[in-house]
Amino acid sequence: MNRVFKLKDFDGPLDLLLTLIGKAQIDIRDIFVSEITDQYLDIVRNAPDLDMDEASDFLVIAATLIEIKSRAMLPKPPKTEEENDPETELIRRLEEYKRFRETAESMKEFEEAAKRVFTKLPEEYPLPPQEVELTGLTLEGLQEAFLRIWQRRPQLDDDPESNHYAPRNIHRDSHTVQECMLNLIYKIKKKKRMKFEEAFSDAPTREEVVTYFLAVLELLKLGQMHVRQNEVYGGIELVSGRPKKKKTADLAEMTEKGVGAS
Amino acid sequence: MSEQVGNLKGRIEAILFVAGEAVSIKELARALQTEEKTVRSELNAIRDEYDYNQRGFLLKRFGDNVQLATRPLYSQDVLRLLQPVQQQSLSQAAMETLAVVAYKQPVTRAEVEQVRGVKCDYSLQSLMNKGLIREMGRKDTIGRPILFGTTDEFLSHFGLEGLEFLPPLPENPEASEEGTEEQIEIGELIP
Amino acid sequence: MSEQVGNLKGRIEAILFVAGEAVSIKELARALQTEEKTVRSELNAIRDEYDYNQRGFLLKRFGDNVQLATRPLYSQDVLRLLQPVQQQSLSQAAMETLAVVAYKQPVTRAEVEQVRGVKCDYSLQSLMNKGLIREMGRKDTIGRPILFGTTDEFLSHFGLEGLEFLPPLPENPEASEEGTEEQIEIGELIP
Repeated sequence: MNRVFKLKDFDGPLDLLLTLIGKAQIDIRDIFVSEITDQYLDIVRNAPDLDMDEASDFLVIAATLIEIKSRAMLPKPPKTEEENDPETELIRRLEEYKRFRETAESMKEFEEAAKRVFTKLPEEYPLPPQEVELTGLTLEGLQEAFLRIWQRRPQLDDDPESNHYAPRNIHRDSHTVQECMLNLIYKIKKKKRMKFEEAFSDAPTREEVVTYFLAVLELLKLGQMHVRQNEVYGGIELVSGRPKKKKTADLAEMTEKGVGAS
Repeated sequence: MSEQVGNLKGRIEAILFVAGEAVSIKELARALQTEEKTVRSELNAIRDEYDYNQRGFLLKRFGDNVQLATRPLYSQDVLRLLQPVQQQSLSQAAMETLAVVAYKQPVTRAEVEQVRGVKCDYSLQSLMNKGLIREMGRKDTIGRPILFGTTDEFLSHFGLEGLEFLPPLPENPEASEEGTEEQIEIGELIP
Repeated sequence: MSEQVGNLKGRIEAILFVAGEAVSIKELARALQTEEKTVRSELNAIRDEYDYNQRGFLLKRFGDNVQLATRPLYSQDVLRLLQPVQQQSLSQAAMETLAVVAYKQPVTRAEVEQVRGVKCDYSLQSLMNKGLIREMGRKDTIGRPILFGTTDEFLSHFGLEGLEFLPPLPENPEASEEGTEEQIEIGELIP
């Protein structure tokens, strides 16, 4: 009986106790009238690999065993319905753990059986172009869309810049893309992230906004910043750093919206 | 003999299923510990059964190789699984462009842009791709620009029997007194 | 109705063959444009037919998923030809932890540790990494500890169709008369 046990051979103190009980071929309930308790304490005491980190679980049970042993040496108090009698509690835990240990065994058999079933990889299947189904198209939506433009029209007419066909004066650009790019680089270095609107002055002209927008596109192309827009017509956010790859379609749509929204 | 368990058909199926690619009859015979002749006749039986019952599988044979594959008859089902139809709705920009085309057709790109106040190349292209609008010829004016109009697909999407069932445009009181009604007429849009 | 061509059995077989992986009954119903109920009864018919004739195929079902696989009966033939990659078995510690999670789910780490008598962080983490268990929310108690439960992958790994097919826990004869049955209820484990 004096062989050296290594704690790491056991899956915790309950495993060790159950193994000892199994070796001695006794019932779990007889654990405290057998030598098991002493054996357990000996093993933990003499374990060559007692490492506090792993051994703490073993020590907790060791302490419980010592407590139970010391109680046994004292005259028995009249039997009260004590809930947390350490002896019954430990036996209960041992029995419960034993049930799961046995179940783990039978699950191993399931696992073995399941390993004899083979599956295959998905097939390479040539796919035709993606089909798109349009949803959410309503006549009301169509009508509203037209009305929206209609209501925008009078203002557009007043503003010769928005009317491609109205006669107009062409004057010199008061902003250049290059100047706006420099401004943007300066601001984004300081702020790390900013809203597009923060780039220009408080009452920007249409030309200023457009020039800044072109500057943003230019900087995006040069990899000087990222641009985020979370929803259609939502705010545009500028973020410093390397950009992610953007789909060209997004860009095209952005251009259209950007000009339309301003 | 070699039929230790189950049956030869099942054993062949299991092997071909896991292999995925073509397996030579020679290899099959080795794995099944039987003669090639036996494998051949068994393969014929399997193929006939698959064909007769229109199973999902098909036994593809080429030369001395054999491979399990799917029956082409069911390719539509497979495609529906692998590539579900994507649902998409129109962006606000596209919807506005579509509205202009619908009410003003036949209409040129420049005319649409005039009404919307923005460039519309992208949304016109995207509506074309979706089959909602189409080219209807060219306008007899400088540059002979393309005229756009809606398609039957458009009618069916909006549940319309014809263009005459498009809902009337709401009255725009300010606009009408200023005669904006006329202003939106195509003819007037372009000087 | 939905049976445009061939038959539903063949259509299901074709889909499962191409997918290779598990497909949910919901997805199947979508691809086949039929009801889940119909898919279920057709799957039962396919399974029975495969089993009865000892085909090479096996309809593996777990949870609401279904996957085409080989019949274990023919594993020797498959191995002779192919030597597929061997799956790793679980360690004793991981298996015990998994057993506790499987039978007591949803269960917290402390509750698992209480039963096994050892720390279980490592084995819980490794079971999570293998996709056999998952977080199922949090327990409504002090500290709101994470609750663990098993996954569909767990069912598949053990060849189970559902949790109700887990082998019954061994009886604890003396315990039941003392009402220990209740004591094992999750609520009681942690004071």
